[in-house]
Amino acid sequence: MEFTISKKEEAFREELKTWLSENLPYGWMEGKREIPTTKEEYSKFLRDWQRTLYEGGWAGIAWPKEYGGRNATIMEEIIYHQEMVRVKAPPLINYIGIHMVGPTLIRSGSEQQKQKYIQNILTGEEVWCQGYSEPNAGSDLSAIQTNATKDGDCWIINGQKVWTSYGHLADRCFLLARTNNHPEKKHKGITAFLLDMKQSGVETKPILQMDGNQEFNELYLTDAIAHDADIIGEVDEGWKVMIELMLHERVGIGAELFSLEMRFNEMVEIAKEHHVNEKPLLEDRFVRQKMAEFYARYRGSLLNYYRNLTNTLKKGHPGPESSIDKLLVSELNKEMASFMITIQGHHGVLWKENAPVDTVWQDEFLASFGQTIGGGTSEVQRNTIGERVLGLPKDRGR
Amino acid sequence: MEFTISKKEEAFREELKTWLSENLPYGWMEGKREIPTTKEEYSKFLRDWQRTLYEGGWAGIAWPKEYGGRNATIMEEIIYHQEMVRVKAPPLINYIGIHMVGPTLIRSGSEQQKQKYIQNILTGEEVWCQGYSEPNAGSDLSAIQTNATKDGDCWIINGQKVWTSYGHLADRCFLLARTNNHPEKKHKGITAFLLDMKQSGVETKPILQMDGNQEFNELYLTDAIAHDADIIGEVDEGWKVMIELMLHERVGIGAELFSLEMRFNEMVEIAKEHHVNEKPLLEDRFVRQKMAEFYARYRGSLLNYYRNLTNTLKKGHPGPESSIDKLLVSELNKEMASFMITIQGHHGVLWKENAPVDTVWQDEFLASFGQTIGGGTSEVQRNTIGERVLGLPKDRGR
Amino acid sequence: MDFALNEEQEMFREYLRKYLNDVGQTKVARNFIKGDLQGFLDIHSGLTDLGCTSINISEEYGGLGLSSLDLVPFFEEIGRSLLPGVYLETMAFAVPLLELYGTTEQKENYLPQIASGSKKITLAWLEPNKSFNPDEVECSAEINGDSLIINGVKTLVSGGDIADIYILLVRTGEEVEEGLSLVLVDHSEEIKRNNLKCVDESKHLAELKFNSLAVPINQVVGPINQGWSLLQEGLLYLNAALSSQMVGGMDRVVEMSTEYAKIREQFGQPIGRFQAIKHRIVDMKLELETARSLSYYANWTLENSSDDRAAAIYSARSFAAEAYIRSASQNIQIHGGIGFTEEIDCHLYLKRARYFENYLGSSQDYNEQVALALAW
Amino acid sequence: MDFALNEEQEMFREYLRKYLNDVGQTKVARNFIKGDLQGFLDIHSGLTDLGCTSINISEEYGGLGLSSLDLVPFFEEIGRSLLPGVYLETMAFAVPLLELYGTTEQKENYLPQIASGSKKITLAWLEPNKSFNPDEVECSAEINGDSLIINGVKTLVSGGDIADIYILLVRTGEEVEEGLSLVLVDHSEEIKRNNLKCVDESKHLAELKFNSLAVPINQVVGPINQGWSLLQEGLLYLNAALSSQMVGGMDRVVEMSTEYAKIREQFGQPIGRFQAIKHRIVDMKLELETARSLSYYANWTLENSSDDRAAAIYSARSFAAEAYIRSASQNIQIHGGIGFTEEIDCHLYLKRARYFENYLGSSQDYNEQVALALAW
Repeated sequence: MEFTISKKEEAFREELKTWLSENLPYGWMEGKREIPTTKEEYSKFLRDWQRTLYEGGWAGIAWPKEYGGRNATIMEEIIYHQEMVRVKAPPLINYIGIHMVGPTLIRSGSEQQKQKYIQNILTGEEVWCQGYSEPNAGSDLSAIQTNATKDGDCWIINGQKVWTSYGHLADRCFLLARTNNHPEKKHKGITAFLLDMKQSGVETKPILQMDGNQEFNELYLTDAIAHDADIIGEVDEGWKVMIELMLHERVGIGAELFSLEMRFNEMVEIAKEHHVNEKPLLEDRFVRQKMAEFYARYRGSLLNYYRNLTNTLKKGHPGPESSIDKLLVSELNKEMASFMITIQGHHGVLWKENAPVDTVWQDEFLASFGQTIGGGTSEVQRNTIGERVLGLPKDRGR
Repeated sequence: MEFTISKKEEAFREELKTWLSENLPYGWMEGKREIPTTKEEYSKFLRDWQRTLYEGGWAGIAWPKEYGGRNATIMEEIIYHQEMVRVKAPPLINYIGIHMVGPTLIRSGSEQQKQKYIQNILTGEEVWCQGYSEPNAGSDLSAIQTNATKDGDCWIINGQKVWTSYGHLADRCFLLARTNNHPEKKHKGITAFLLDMKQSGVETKPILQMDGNQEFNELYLTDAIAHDADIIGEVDEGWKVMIELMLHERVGIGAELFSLEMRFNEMVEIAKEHHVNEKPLLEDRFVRQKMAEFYARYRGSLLNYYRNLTNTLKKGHPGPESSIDKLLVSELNKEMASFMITIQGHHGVLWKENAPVDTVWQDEFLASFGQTIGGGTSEVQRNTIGERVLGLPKDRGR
Repeated sequence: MDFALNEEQEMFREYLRKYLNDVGQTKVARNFIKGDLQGFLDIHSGLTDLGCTSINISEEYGGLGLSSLDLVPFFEEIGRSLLPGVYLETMAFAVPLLELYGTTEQKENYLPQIASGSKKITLAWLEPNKSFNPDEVECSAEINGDSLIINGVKTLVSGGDIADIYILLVRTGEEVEEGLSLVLVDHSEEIKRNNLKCVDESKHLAELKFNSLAVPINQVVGPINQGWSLLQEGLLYLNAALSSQMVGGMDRVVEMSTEYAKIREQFGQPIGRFQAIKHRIVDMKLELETARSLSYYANWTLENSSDDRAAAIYSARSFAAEAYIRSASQNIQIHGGIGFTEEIDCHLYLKRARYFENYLGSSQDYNEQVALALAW
Repeated sequence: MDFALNEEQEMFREYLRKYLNDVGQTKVARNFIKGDLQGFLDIHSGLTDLGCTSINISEEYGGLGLSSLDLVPFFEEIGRSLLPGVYLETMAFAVPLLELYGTTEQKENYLPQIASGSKKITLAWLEPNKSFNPDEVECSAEINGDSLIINGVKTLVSGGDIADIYILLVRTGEEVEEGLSLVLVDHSEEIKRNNLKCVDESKHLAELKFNSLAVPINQVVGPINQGWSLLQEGLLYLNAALSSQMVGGMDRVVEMSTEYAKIREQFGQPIGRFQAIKHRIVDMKLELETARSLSYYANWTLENSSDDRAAAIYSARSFAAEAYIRSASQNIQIHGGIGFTEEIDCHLYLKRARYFENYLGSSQDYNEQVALALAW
């Protein structure tokens, strides 16, 4: 058992720390963390940030060197996420490109596809989105109906996608479409396309979320066009590509866990500073007890993650246990945010500029509902754990 | 909305109260509530008690007058249970006979069956048990395999039953056996027999429970014999009879609720008297909060019951809402008993004669597990409520 | 034994349900969030026409002379449709207090106007960064001849921008509790009102600043310096009604989940067939029915001046408050992605549940009240 | 990053598992309940032969010189098979305290005998109807020349009838905390021992009465009047090991539920297909893995004298204690009727979980320790 990190890893962390302190947007380290809100400015700000990362050699660090990465180890990736969380770095606009599409292209893309896309993913010149979910295919992704019909070397694509993150800003989409109907095995006959978003057959419509944000889009495909060359993997074998793409997420839920840890520490600070009945909240026995329980649970989640990570390091790829991390983190995050609102008393309903303490808790609470739904609902995670970790029988109808 | 009870009902309560104070076993009212433990003495004690009830006119009060009952209203039945709980009366050895088999015989039995059984049920001369569950038919009662084969006017019965309460003391058994195989509809082809327990083909073996009690039996049937005349209802239509039999339980979970109320009040008394760190438990903020929550929940369960009862009174028969009562009471009972152990601290693990406060809580906690399993598990209750109260789709395979 | 609303009460509920369905249920709240006050005022007139604002006002002041149980259908239905407004504070706080303690002049002045829908009253208690404890009330009212001179700040005042009158808890003496009074204050230009952003955007909250505002001394409700004990009495009525309002919200939440679970298909079947969903909705239903039973009984105790009214009312309130958050949260999860969108009502109920959670005291505060009421 | 037991530790676990499986797992506890002490003592010899009782004893006293993490497989496995005994008190309390604070004479006297399995030590702290607070320790030890004269009663002493030696917490001075000492007392006829009935019948509890028992003063562990702070140090070791022991029990509980859910059929399918069962077992698994991670880390902090050891150990203990009760309870429900019988092991785990719940302090006490350790 060993928690210490090597000198090489420590040097890596220091290098990144130094670089961040010198390269984060102006005022960021001092707490002025404002991102413009209009679509164009927002997009420009984040693309600039990714370009900065790229130029510093901090984009796609896990990629092989020959593709512009630095061949980072899993531990280095962990450290990278820890540091990004620590400085509350701006989001990575091309997260999907860098963490999912890029590695998949490198491993399974054609030479031509690599030439065309890899470099632009890294620089942020081409932002990618995912086109998976549909209105009638949420937890059950294999039920997608978006259709691609062959016409010469073209594919004519029709259908609707939802929950496409960054869809309104994206240049390219990793899109799953049905190219063949297998009534029995629904996950057969799906093909993965690298779709050009900048065409008339593609329309995006932002989804207004319950927390007031618009991070996702509906994606309408009306005779959208892709070419044979835009298919990754084999025709009708897109399901495999998708599974592969997900496996590239080697460090799993790491970033969320480090955020959870940071929020827990912030919660402690607030509970020390915030007074009710002239006593710090943290002196209230109920609050102390509950926070001690949260301490055990967040520490336990983090340690579970390290234990799963140890397995990943040994085996080279993550196992189904990563569902345990996802489930624990998302549910705990929701409970912690809820508790923070509760203990603020009636003043806790004040929002935005009127909020008595950092408004992040209200927003965090509302946003937390997205986390137990998106990326596989908690119910789907429980099925995965039950069936793949414990070997319990599969649900009927799946 | 009306909670007061009528003068007639009040008179009924007073009459019963007076009778109980004069007729309960010697020393009972003063707290000397000991029932002998050997099988023979136990049986005699309880049969004597039922005989006393019968002679006082307090056995089978809901039965029609012509069958020896007093045609009690539902409200009178409620009062009856309240009073029996209040004095912690000895259990009714022929509960199944009086509350279930008797009313079913009165409504659906043949004239001959009525002649033969009714009177002896009331006096306690013939004690009845139920033969429903089997090792492979617990929650799924329709899966019973105990087989009855016709041979002249006889039926030869083979199989095994479990969870037969009072089986070792019973004279007669309301037994479900398979007389026909419908592979599609498993609840078809089951017949209800009024089986004589006093025959060589019937053996009982007590089940030792986790709480140390032996209230139930395994029942082994090896060429046990019943006659055509022992069938109630039609051959192959026993499922209907069983449903009818269950509907005779008009007051549902009443007695358990009144017990819960009594236990809650006892819990309050203990929390007032029992000191930890020289302070009464009830002054501990954690205990107060939790007990206030229990107060809301037990009151809410009781009021739910009254609301469902109001419906029963209006419609004349109970609806599927009775599953709500059963589920709430059994789960709450378990939680309350668990809490009572927790707050006693380490001394709370002392048992029986070494227990610091009334040992009933340890036993109650262990016994409470039987209540969320027996009579339909909490999972089955949730299915019933989901499907029959809320109209959600049925589980596959049922 | 008859533990159910009576036929008139159920019929009244049906009228109301139909009326609020016809005007689009939560559409009123949604338009209100977008700034459409008039839409709400139109509904308010409609409800007035149906008699909602006169239910518990005595007949001599233009009311129907009914009682707490008759308010139950009204509060359940407005809870169900998330109607904005200050009905809770007007009908279940101001009216009973005026009926019980108001001077004839006050009754004549206010009750008929409430009944006719032309006046709406709210409660102004909390002060910035203070708790609901009596020693944290600093807003003062000094006696000056026939007037009270009011100075101080009240915050998180519900419906601050639609209320015409405030019942203000003010300090009129030194004693912690027996130095507080309740004063009826008509809104005027002299009162500085700031709107506050609330996570439940259908609740318009305001901060009120009083700078030497003069109010006639006969605007005090009940005896001077007895405001705290009057407030306790008023809180019984308010919390009984609030428990019904929360039950109404929960009722809709359980209905939404049930309906959605029946029609939404995944993996080739309605999701309501999956026990993870089915059993969860059942648990929501159990809590709903328990909360409903507790709230019926709570209102019954008021009508019958039952000994256990404080325990009954406060336990109904804290149970409902906690259960409402739980079921509103589950409702989102059961709806999946669509439950996370602004478009579907799920989040409105969650935000309302959170708003009520600590309104006029936390669940822990009210549990402690239950303990005290039971002489623990 | 390597957060896992090492190969030797896992191999040792396999040996132990095999050994305890071969002797019938919970059969030892079941026979013990029926009064068969000898069966347990045989297993105790077997475990001694495997080296279990010498793991953390230094080599000069006949031990293996290993550390807390090396105890983890041992405590998980005995937790899994519900083995009776006082291993917790002997190996994870007496041994570390003797190693850290014992005199050479004490070490020479006790450690080799523990290693060889011939002596078993338990802890006697609690007194009748008292709490674990230092001011509630009344059992006294008066200095009389070279002796301590002990008077008083200790209760709920774990394994009271199989322990050879007690570590007694006694009052030797006036100060609440700094008037307490730990004394090694060999069992003798002079000590009146009554067995107490425990809901977990595989735990033999005893009440010990001391009536002017003379014990040589050099039996005090560490400085006189410093017993309370030594006890705190010892509790770190004990609770780290206890968390592993509970993890072992939970591990078996989750395994039992999983296995049963795969084979038990109702409604024409294995019950593990029903999400009500499947998801509940998953939740048990989540708590098990969290408890395991916390307990590994807790033991790691001891081995590495990490700053956060108190917070790590006490949070591991209180989390496991609560989770163990929950999963042992669910295990019964998942087994249905058969889970309610004496025949199936389910109830043994529940009773053991309840036994540990408040052993040497409640979950709330330990949560408060976590808060203090984090300087809250």
